Amino acid sequence: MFIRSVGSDNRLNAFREEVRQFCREKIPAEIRRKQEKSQHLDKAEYDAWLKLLGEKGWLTGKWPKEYGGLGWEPEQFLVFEEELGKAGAPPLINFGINLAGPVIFTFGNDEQKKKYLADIAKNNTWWCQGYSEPGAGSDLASLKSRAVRDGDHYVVNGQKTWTSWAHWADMIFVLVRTDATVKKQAGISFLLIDMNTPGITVRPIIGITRHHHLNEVFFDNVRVPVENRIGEENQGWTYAKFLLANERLHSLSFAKFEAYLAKIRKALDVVKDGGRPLSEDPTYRRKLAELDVRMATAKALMADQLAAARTTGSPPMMGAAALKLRGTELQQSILQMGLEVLGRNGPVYQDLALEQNWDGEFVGPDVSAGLIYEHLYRRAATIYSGSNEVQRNIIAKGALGL
Amino acid sequence: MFIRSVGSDNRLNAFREEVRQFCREKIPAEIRRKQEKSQHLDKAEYDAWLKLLGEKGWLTGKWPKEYGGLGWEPEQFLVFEEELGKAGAPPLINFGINLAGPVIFTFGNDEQKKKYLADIAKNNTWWCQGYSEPGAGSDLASLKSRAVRDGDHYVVNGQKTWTSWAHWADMIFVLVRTDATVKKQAGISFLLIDMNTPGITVRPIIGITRHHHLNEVFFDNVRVPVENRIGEENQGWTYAKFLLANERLHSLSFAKFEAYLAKIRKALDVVKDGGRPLSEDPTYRRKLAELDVRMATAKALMADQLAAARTTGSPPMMGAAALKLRGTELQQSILQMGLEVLGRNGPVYQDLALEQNWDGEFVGPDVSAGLIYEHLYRRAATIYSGSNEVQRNIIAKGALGL
Amino acid sequence: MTSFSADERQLLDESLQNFLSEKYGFERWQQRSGPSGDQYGSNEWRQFADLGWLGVAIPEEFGGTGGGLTELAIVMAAAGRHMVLEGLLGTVVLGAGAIELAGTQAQKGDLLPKIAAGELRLAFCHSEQDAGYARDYVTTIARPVDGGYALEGRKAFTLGAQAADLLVVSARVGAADGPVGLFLVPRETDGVSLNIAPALDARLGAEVRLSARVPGSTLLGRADVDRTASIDHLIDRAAIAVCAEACGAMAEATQNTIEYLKVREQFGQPLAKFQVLQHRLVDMSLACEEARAIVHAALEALDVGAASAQRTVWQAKVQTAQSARFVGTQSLQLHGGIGMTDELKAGHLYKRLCVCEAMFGDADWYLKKLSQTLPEHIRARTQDDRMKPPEVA
Amino acid sequence: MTSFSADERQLLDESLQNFLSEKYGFERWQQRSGPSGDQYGSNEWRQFADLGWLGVAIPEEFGGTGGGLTELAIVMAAAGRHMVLEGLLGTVVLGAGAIELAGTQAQKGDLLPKIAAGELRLAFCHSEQDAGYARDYVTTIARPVDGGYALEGRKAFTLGAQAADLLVVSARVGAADGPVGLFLVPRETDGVSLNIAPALDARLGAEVRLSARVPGSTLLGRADVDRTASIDHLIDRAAIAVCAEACGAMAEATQNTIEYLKVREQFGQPLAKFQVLQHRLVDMSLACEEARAIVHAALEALDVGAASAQRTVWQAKVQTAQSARFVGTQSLQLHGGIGMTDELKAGHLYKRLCVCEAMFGDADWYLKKLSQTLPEHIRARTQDDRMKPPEVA
Repeated sequence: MFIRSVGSDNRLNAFREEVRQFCREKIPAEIRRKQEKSQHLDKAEYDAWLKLLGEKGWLTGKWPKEYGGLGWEPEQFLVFEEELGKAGAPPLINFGINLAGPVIFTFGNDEQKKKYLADIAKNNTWWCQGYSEPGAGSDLASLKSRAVRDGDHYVVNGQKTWTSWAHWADMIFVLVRTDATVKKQAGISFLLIDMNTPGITVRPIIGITRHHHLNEVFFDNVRVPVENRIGEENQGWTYAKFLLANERLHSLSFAKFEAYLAKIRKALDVVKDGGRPLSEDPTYRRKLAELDVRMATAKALMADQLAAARTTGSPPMMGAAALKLRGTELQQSILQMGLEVLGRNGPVYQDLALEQNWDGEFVGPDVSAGLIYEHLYRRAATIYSGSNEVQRNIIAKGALGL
Repeated sequence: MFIRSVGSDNRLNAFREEVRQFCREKIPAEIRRKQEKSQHLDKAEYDAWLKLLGEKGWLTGKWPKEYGGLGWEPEQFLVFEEELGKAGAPPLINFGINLAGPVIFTFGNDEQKKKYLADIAKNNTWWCQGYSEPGAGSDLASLKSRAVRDGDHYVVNGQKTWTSWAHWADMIFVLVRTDATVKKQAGISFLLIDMNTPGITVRPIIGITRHHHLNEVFFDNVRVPVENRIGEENQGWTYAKFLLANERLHSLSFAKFEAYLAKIRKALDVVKDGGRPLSEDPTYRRKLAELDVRMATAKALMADQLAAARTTGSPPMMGAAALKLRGTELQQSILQMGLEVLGRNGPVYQDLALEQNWDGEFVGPDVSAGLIYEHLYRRAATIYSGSNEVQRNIIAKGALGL
Repeated sequence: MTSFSADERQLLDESLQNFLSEKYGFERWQQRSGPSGDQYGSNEWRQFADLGWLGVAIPEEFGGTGGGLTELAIVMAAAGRHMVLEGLLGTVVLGAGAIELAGTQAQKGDLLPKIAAGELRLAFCHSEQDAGYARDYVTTIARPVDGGYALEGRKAFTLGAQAADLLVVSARVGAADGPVGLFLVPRETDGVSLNIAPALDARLGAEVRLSARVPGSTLLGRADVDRTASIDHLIDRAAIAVCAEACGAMAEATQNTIEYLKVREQFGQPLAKFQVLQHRLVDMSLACEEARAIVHAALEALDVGAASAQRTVWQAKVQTAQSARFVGTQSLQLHGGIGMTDELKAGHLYKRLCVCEAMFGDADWYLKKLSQTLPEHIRARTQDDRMKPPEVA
Repeated sequence: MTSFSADERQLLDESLQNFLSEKYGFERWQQRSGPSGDQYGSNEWRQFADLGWLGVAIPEEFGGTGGGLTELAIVMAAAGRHMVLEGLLGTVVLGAGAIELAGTQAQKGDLLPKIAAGELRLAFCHSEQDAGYARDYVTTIARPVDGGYALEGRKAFTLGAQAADLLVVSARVGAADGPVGLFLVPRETDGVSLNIAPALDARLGAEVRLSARVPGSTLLGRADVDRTASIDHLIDRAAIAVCAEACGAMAEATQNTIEYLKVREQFGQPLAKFQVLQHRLVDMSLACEEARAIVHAALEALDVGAASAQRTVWQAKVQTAQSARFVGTQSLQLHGGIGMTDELKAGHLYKRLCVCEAMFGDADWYLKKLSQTLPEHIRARTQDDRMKPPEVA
């Protein structure tokens, strides 16, 4: 205990300043304005910003240099993300840079690396994730979508769901069953599919946020070249688990949490009870203090993970599952506090205020709709990327040997 | 929902006043003094008081009139217990009046009723409970103590544990295995054993309170007359379950909770931070308010149960298990607050102050040792009478059909 | 008021459950619940009236059946279970309640029968932007002018205000320190403007701005009587009515979740077979029972006018808020992804439970009130409490 | 102070674990831990000194090995895991710390080597009955008298005071509003009386009453320097040392519980196979990891003198208290009845964790301090925080 140092050094200060300046200069005013109002961006707006980051190489800063990355240590990525968050930049979109990309450069062949990686790094292609199915939630391996070999193609049939941004995506990576006669994990393959292939239908899902960014994706005799398969046939579960671990790690974004807290603090000054702002009420100061402690603890856990990975090269005991658990619990607690503060203002949720060109009048603080949107959307945080119940199963089995 | 009235009527006010007056006049001064200091009573002191209650018939007020009881409704017992608690009377001892007695008058034969009931009602015999075994905790039915028939006797061998007051008891009721060849619940019998029978050894267990009231009880070829068996051979599990439900119901004593809170309130006035009493600190007022809500809710749940039992004759959905769960959780929360308040005073625990003739000097408030004793002892409240995990299993299966 | 017998309550409850299960199905609910949907269904409202629900707590002399708050709560619980969109609270609890507490005999005789008959819908526009949950913060002013009053002020977001015939508006009569009066202002009055917005649960409401002249007859009762205490009492009643609604919604959410977990299979067996989820369902069920029990205690305390009634209401609101949050969040969690869409009841129940948690004061707010009334209690208890009558909790 | 390398720390930790597992077994612990037992084992203390633990944070020039608080924490964590009875905190963290912060060179040269050598045991008698956790509440007075001071006052219960050679006593010099000085008072001084009592965890301590004359040389450093800030800093260090001890105790409690559940069978299988208990064990393990991580962050912040250090200490104490409570109670719960006896480590660890939770301030107390320093933070953040340097958490 307390043996390895976890202290962060200061060598990243210059980089931090560089990112800060870049954001100050390069985030388009219109995007900044929308971000401050929590308004949804359209694809062109995302692209405009992400391509700027792509030009700097920052989009894939964490990738190894041989695949066009900058070989950042995890700490550097954290600084990068933190500064983006503080500057009000649009969020990074994980699917290409953190999910598809690393699978491709780790398990893909040279052709695939050549074909896909550069476009991810430059934000020329949008990816989406074909993992979940209606019948297979946290029990991902029980998926039913199937791919049958037909010459140098696979013919894919089935359905994926909870697919973020499928309606904008150029490519999708999917898990499909290529052998139904073996143990469920053993008959899965990992395919990359062009979203323009005939037979693919995207159907929107309206969330409890009343907003559309999730979709169902239907595959009806979709022909996929065999060369689009990652690695070996029926070995897809190996690549899938690798990707899931990355996904879990990236579910914890402190920058996002800080942004929530900043909005809550703003609301505390504006929302009143009996004419006095809530920021004067010790109850809320205490809640902020409690969140402050949990945030500090989560950051310490993260620092600890990074230190362990740095010195031993292997992930520490509890691993990504622990961060996923505590991170999402904290996220929901922050957003719960947001709802509590705004509740005094009437249970208003002006979801249309998050659409561009809205010209209505706010009821209560202008941060309200954005915070409530996040509150509702992040109720899923303890469900997606493997429910927190499943994470506890993973730790019980993997780390505690139960 | 909200269909049956749960309002309590006022017809018990006269009875309440009678109990109050009785306590005022009859509790010996020495006992009152010790109770206020939370000092342990000796057997003679318990007996002196319990016999007084026995003379009034109150000890077994809830028993049916035909067995020497007064036929009280549950509400009347609650009033009785509440007033005893407020008056600082010694606690009732369950084993005879609420556990052994009802089993005997429900399942025993006429001989047994004649032989045992009156002595319980008059507090002439102390009973203790031979249920738990070292290898069988919440999985009670897996008990190993066995009784082998030998003419008109059973020969009992085995070990019981967590036996409160075994060192004072005249009688013990035990569950023993009389058939090891069948399903574990099917081979159990229920015996009444005189503690003076040769072959019984009582060995003290020192709890984390550093106090002795629990024991191990060893049976070494103990000969028990067959006439001491309740009901049928191998049907003991039926009687055991009946008794357990009674035990669960009696685990919730609001009078006890009120007494804890009174002591905590006293401590809040005495314990200080930076020279100011803690009772001025909103944090503690808030904690009291939270406990106030939980207490009101638990009382409402109890009233609800009683109303349901009164009108339908059958126990309501969640039943005794729900009260056991919430009651013990609340009990521990109250006692946790007690420890928090006293913590500021240094982590002192003058356990010897609970013994009579202690003439030391208190460090901190005089309620301290008693509250800490209860804090430690009641950590077991969520374990005994079937752990709270087991209660949840019971509700899941019984009430929710899972 | 007289209360119904248990049999009469049972009949009322059955009529509610029968009608709402048959005529108020989820598909139709989905169509109606959108911002342009017919949320405050005129047909439904008339049927509610025909079934006697709207007049259940209105005295018989004014066309009702003379029940108490407990009967209203039976209606609200059914409304919660079936996610009734119509503004029962604003009309039946607050609106009718305001008229009964503050109105003249003539006003009661004129208006209460119309409410019972489903001909009049009201919204209670009392709270103001800076009031939060405080009940005595009124800055809207009603200045006497020729033949009436000039109302100036702004009322916070109120559910159902956009569809109400009459807005019950509180205002200080005469000056900023004048007595608080209650005015019945027709929504369509000149100088009354609404900023209509959806609530979290998609039901509509509005902020109301007033810069209007209204006739003297719009004032409930006499001009020189301060209605602050009546408003306090009314909001207690509304708070417990919301608790009753939440109890219905929680019971439904829990039952839905249990049923879903019994059929949803993962890892080769129904989710309901996993012990962790079983215990969660037990805790959800317990949370429902706890809220139901204490709300019931508060209802009876209010109906008999017990001295402890207000305190019990506060306790009930705290417990209900805590139960609602636990049940709501866990219901979503256990449904998994599918619960996060607008296609299941789970999400809608969650959002309604959030609204119920907040309306008329959340757990923190009532805990603060409870804690502020504790000190005397503490002092009292540390003296010889054997001399005192027992507390009624 | 310089810090050890990771390898040196590893060696220190191994020497601790090896010695304590071998020489400090539970049976012997049980004999020694009673009120008449040899809690402050002289043999053990000497061996601790020989192994270099007592001087680990004492500068090399004074006979130590010059480590920092992190090295002390490694010792404390091992002490927590093995339930070391001896008063490391009072001597090594607070006693030596007070001398180092406030003593003259001569005092340091005289006393620190003795501490490192195990020849001197101290207890930090600063808190008073009415102080609670407040660190600046001192009413004990040291009036200058011929050749020394007359100490008058009463110090609250302090663990280990009954066995200390010297009591470090804080007192206001001269008058009730004088500067706070620290005095090294031999326990055996005339006019120093102890009310010895056991703590929750059976370790002994004492309230100390002072009505004594002490020579001027007992004052640490100069008479006109107020030591309030030093005491504040010392208590921060002690608080985090207690956290480190709690981390060790928690890890041990969790590991014991896991092992017990793997062998204890009920309902036909090991308890560790029940999903509810598995998840509980996961949450216990997570609670341990969380406390360990933030305590580690606080240790490093203190060792490098970071501006954020004090705030991080407070955060760490809150988290540790919460983790300790969860781990402690759940460890008892999952052990079942057997954990409720004095025959298993579980109960002793629970009680020690309760003590650690309370010592030098519990979660509520630090949350209050944290919340009182938030308002500026809020204001600062609601302005343009892009202009400000990033916060260090």
